[in-house]
Amino acid sequence: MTDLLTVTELTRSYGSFVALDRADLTVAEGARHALIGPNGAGKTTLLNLIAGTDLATSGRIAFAGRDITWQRPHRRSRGGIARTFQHPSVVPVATVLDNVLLGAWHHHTAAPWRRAGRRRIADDCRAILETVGLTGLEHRQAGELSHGRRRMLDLAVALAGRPRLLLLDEPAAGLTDADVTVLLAVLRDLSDDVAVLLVEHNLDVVAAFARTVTVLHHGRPLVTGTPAEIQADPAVREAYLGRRKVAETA
Amino acid sequence: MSLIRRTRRRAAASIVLAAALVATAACSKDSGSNNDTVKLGLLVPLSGVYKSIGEDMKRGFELYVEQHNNKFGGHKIEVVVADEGEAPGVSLSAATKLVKQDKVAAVVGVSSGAAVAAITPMLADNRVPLIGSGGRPNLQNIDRVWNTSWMSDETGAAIAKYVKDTVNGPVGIIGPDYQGGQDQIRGFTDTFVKAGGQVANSGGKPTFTPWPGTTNFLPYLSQIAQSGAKAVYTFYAGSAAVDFVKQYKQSDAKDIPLYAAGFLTEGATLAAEGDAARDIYSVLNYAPGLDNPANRNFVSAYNAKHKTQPNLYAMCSFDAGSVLDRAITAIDGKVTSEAINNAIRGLGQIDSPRGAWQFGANHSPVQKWYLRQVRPDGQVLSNVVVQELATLGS
Amino acid sequence: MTDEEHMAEVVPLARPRAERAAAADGGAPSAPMLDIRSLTAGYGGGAVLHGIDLTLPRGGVLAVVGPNGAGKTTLLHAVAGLVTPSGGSIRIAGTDVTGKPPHIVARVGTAIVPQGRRVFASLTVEQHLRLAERAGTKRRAWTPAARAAARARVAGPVWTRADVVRLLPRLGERHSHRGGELSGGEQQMLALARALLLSPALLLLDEPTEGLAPAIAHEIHGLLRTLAAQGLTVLIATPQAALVDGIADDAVYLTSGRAATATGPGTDAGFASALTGARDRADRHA
Amino acid sequence: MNTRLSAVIAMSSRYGTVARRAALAVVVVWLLVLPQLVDTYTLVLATQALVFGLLAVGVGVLTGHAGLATMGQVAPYAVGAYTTAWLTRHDITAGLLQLPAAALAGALFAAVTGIVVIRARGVVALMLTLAVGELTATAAVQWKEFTGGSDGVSTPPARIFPGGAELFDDQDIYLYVLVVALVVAGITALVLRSPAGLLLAGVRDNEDRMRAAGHPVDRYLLLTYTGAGAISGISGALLMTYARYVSPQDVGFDISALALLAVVIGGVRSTAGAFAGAGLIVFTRDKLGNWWPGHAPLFLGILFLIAVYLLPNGAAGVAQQLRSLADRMGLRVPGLVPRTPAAAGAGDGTVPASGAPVPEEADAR
Amino acid sequence: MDWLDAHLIPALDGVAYGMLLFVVAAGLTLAFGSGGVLNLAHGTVYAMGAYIAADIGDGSWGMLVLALAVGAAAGATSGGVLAVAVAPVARRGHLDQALLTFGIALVGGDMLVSYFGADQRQVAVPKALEDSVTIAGHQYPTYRLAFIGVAALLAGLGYWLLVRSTAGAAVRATTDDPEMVAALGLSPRVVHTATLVVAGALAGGAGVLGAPIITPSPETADTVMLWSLIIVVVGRLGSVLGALFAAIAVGEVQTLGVVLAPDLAPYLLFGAMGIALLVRSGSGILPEFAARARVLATRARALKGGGA
Repeated sequence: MTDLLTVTELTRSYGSFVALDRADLTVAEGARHALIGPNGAGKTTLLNLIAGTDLATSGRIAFAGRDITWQRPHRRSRGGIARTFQHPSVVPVATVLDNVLLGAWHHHTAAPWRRAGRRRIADDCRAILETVGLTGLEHRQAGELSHGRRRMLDLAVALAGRPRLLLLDEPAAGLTDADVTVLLAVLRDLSDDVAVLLVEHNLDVVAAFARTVTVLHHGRPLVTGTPAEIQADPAVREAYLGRRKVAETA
Repeated sequence: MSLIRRTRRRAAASIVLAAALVATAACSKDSGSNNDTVKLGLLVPLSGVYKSIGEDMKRGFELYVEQHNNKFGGHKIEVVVADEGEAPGVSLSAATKLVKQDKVAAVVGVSSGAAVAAITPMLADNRVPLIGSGGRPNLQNIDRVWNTSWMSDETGAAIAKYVKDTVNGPVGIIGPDYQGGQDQIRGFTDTFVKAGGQVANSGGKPTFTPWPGTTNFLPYLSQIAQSGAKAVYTFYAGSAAVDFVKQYKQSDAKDIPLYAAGFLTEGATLAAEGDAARDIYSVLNYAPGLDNPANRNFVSAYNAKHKTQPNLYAMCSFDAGSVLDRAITAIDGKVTSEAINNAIRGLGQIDSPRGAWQFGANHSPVQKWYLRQVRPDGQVLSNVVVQELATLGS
Repeated sequence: MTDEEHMAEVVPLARPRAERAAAADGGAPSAPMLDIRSLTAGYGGGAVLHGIDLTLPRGGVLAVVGPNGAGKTTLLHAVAGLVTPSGGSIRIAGTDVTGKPPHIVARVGTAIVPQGRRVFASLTVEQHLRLAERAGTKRRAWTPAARAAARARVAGPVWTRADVVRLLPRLGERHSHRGGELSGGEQQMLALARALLLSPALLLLDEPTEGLAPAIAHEIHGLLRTLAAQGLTVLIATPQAALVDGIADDAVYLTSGRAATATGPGTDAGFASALTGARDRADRHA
Repeated sequence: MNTRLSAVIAMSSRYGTVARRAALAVVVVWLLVLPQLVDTYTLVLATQALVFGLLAVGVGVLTGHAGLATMGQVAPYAVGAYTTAWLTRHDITAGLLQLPAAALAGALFAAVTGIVVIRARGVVALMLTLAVGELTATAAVQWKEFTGGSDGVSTPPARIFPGGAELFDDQDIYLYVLVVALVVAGITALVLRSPAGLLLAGVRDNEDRMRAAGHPVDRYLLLTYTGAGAISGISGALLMTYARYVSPQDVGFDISALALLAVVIGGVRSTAGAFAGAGLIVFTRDKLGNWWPGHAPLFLGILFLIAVYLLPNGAAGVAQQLRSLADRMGLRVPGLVPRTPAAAGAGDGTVPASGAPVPEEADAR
Repeated sequence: MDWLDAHLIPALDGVAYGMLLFVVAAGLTLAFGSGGVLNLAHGTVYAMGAYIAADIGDGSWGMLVLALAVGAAAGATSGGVLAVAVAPVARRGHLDQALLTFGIALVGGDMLVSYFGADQRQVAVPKALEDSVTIAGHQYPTYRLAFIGVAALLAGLGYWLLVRSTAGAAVRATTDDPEMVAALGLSPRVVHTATLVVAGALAGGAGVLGAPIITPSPETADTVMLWSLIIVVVGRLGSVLGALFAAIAVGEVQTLGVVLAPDLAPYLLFGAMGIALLVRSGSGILPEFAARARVLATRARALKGGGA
């Protein structure tokens, strides 16, 4: 497998606070890659830098062989990087279908400015809505949706961008068990052309989905490996499961 | 929030909107005016920066009308007051109201030159004459524009020769950067230089301060003091004049004699400046202390009514009343805008508190200018006439 | 544990568990410290909590356990008055505080250590402590509601600035630093100190060790154990029961804001390692 | 409702639109016959209100739809007015030539200044636009050859067509201004209802999401700012048509402030509301203000207070309130009832309650 | 040396003028920056204080103190009125607040002019402060010099109150996180009202002290409002030191600036403000230009590398 995304020595500091500290990371084509680590480890910062929502202090990001470190977010999106947000991010005044339409706007072969083109895009958007289980809510306003449904809509918008790399920021946070099952099903059904980089606290989801796990700690990747390797790694247990150690020794 | 309150709020909101609509609809077509009565529109600033000047103008004009029992040449006079506001656009709207709704025969007043520029095309379209008692800009068409006041460049021109002769050395010149201010300063500078005077400012050109908005003159005054000026000539009016005069007396320039267009120390401005204005020389076409019967009568009547001395703004508006009175009296037949305009054209000398004057070719007064100095006059400071300077106008 | 011995030594307020009930006096003596009945609450019209019943006796330490999004924070916010319940009732020591604004609830005797600490970024540590102490001891009641709250106040152990600095010496070291300049652990200590200075009878803790380095989490953990031992009534929200091991004597599981199942003490003993458990369940999925 | 694009796609029956169109038609007819109903001065005021309303439309597009509150929309307005004055004085008096020229000048001006303005948000954007407006007015004072300086510039009357009759009569001017204003406002409303409105709503409500979905947000905003500049430029051209005079003081920041307040009064996302707000302001200042000369500011102040307390959603909200009142009283007219309560709020000029983000259970940091 | 001599007075005056502007803007800094209320009636409260100074002041120290007390009290009252008026629209955002406070400003301004008259007023100053003093061979108004002292005192006091005192801590905490302040048992609304009352007192007091320099007239309110807004926004909302620096910068721009660049004088104030906003705005144009410059630099480097 070739590398789709290569992050080299990436640093992001806010004043004296270093959120990400010379981090290296590679994501392979079609990867199912999870980023875990305690809060403040720099997971979301890394995701924001890859998506272009935030700009790095130093370092380099290469995507599909091109340097995108300073590329603007909409360019990266058109290059094939889609993302969801930690807080499900939708356009509240627009309808559910319109939200997905906005996601597909620059990624669909049909012309969105023509009525016929829009109709074709809308058909595809409906299909995406069906996969995330939002069928029947197309004409509801996104702002009216429950938290869980907004999360699924956020995912649908990202999928509508036909990404080669999908960045998911805690997609399971705040979801009910039933929602998580749907989410896992959607993620499993993703084509192998799509690489997924997942930030997640819910280890059930990570264990069920990821083939590669990177543990981030204090802004640096600690170790990368399969879920089993990660679990066995003593350094990981110290850093990430340290809280449990407290409980055991108490 | 309770349901009742919400409903009441909504109801109130709808009532407001409905009322607005009804009010618009209620502005139905009006009927014609009474033939015996002549309506005159008085357009002066009653809000904003120039409100103080506007009140002086209003008092002057109304004093004339009252003194003549609301009758000019046997015709009953009805004065409709409108607010000139600050922006010329607002003045235009108010003037339009006077012409189109109140159907006035003539418009009187208007303090700002820009406002005159804004309203004269509309007045010309409707053939309504303007008897201006304030600023006067450059106009292409003055067929129906008459000014009882002054041309902006005359003020400075009247004193320039005197300053040249009196002051032994270069003179610093400073004024506000708007058209009226530039005209005032240009009037002085041109005549002064022509008479062989030397401008002290660096580059030999007068200093213009940003307008509006300049309230701090110290840096400019410091510069003028540095330039080695033996005297300063300036034009400011209103609150800028107050700031200028007070700061002048506290600056490096405080010992340099100050000459000015009379607006610097006129009316309420002088009262606000207090002692700082003492000894300032100024040039104007009027001073309340002028010794002539018309002025004695004017000053005492004004003083009795308003407990203060009249100033040039009040005097010019008083004269506007005088002009209209004479014109309407001279009309033989129906008093129309056209007739008033024609009658004004035929007026000769007008007896006035400033001394007799008459309209020149550019429809503004051919009049005397006086040198005045701020000196104590009893308890208060007043502009005391020192000498006559020149008669200007064409 | 030397840590704990150290705490027990320097904190004079520590008392045996048996004295808890006696320590928490005031209010209606028979009423439980916290009594929640069929509580419904949420944000922007959407409900997060659906009919929660919960009782916390005086001196009790109750853990609210549940995954992210289960409604733990909403529950704590509802008790503190930061969220207005859409249904049900909340009583603190017999006083009905349902729908009361947060400053009134605080005056009745509650303090919250919120999720994410929420220290004031522009205030120094010293100002935090001064402000909290002033708010805790020198509060004046201007309004009838405030006077009523003062009458209903349940007294907790009284804390002074000196006490909290003795308990959390690191705050003394950093007293001139702004809240925004502190590390996560220090912020957590500051948030705890800020709450304690209100001398509350009921302390609400929302994921107090979240996102902290293990050593710091350990330290916080020790502190909480000390406080619990002193007889403070505590409601503590946590994603995993293991994290409140040795602190809570009771736990409630919250999922999707719907079912709150009370469990007996000692449930944490059977709590498996987080990752192993997750893997087991994942294996069953596959 | 203008963002409900999918509804357009679905081609569902739109009773609401029918009712709206009917109401709109009534208003347009009323405006067309207004010269027969009112006296000349009121007609002049109505002309003034239409021009000011069109300026407010430009402000509304930026404030309500793009989320950029602006205090500088007088700048392209001034550019449009001075361009028109320049054309008129160079014997290009035909309105049909002046309007596109003024629109182009306003748009060009906005495109240049927009590069700076569209990066800022909130109060900073407000102050930056204020700076743009004030600097433009200052330039108008200084650049005398083009602007006539502080005394302003007067022009002869315009014509509609090259070689046509001069626009002289107040009725003719009113009708000309009315038609232009309606056309421009209509085009604006259509654009905002088109997919472009949806894109703008997305930018306004969730910039990051739009960027992440591949939308060049800055370009959208610059385009909108330019479009608003064109609208304001046209408004400036119309100012020259009826006033035939402009001075730097007529394009000062108080006009900007009034235009912004007209939009707030009318409902920030309603094109018709912008006109309603502008009309209320002109009516209050120049009609009510004449009852007590010199106290127009007092009347305006009272209007603003009334508007804040009684029209929480602007004048456009009143129509909606009437609808829901009718709803509550059982007067259910199919076409008058919005399909969902929230949908009605979103499209009709409601400002969403600010500062009330929905906190998530998941950790907020 | 000559140059220095020529620019000494403008430079000093810039500081003095900046201090004056700081005092004038202090009330708005507090109301807007810490109280969250975009108070467009701020200038009107200043004008009220200035008129009170003109009315009460008679050139004696006692009357000056009395005027200060009355002005501050009147300002405080208007701050309380403002707090009550704003409460119903508190959640509706800045635009509605602007509409409301602008309405109040218009009504208040009309009432002020109706009551005090439209004439410029003379403001009597105690004899000792009336004239000018000589500094390095230049004349400088004594009152302004004294004002620098008072303003420095006020800046120090304000800094202490807002940054050091517990009450100030409560105000800043309320700006940071009103919910957590409420959780401490303090009503954010009480803090908010108190903030506006103090802000009003500051504005009224500034009017009394500033009256001899910015004379009360119908335009005073607008001028003061605009300046204050510029200073508060440029100085970052609510920061006392930021407002002080912004005020001195504006002061220097209007004194030293007009001397150094007389041709640009009319553009200086707003031009400088625009540039300041661009420079300090985090989301502004500069970070993006920096990023683009970096892209270009990277490409240039790549090209060079390819060529070598």
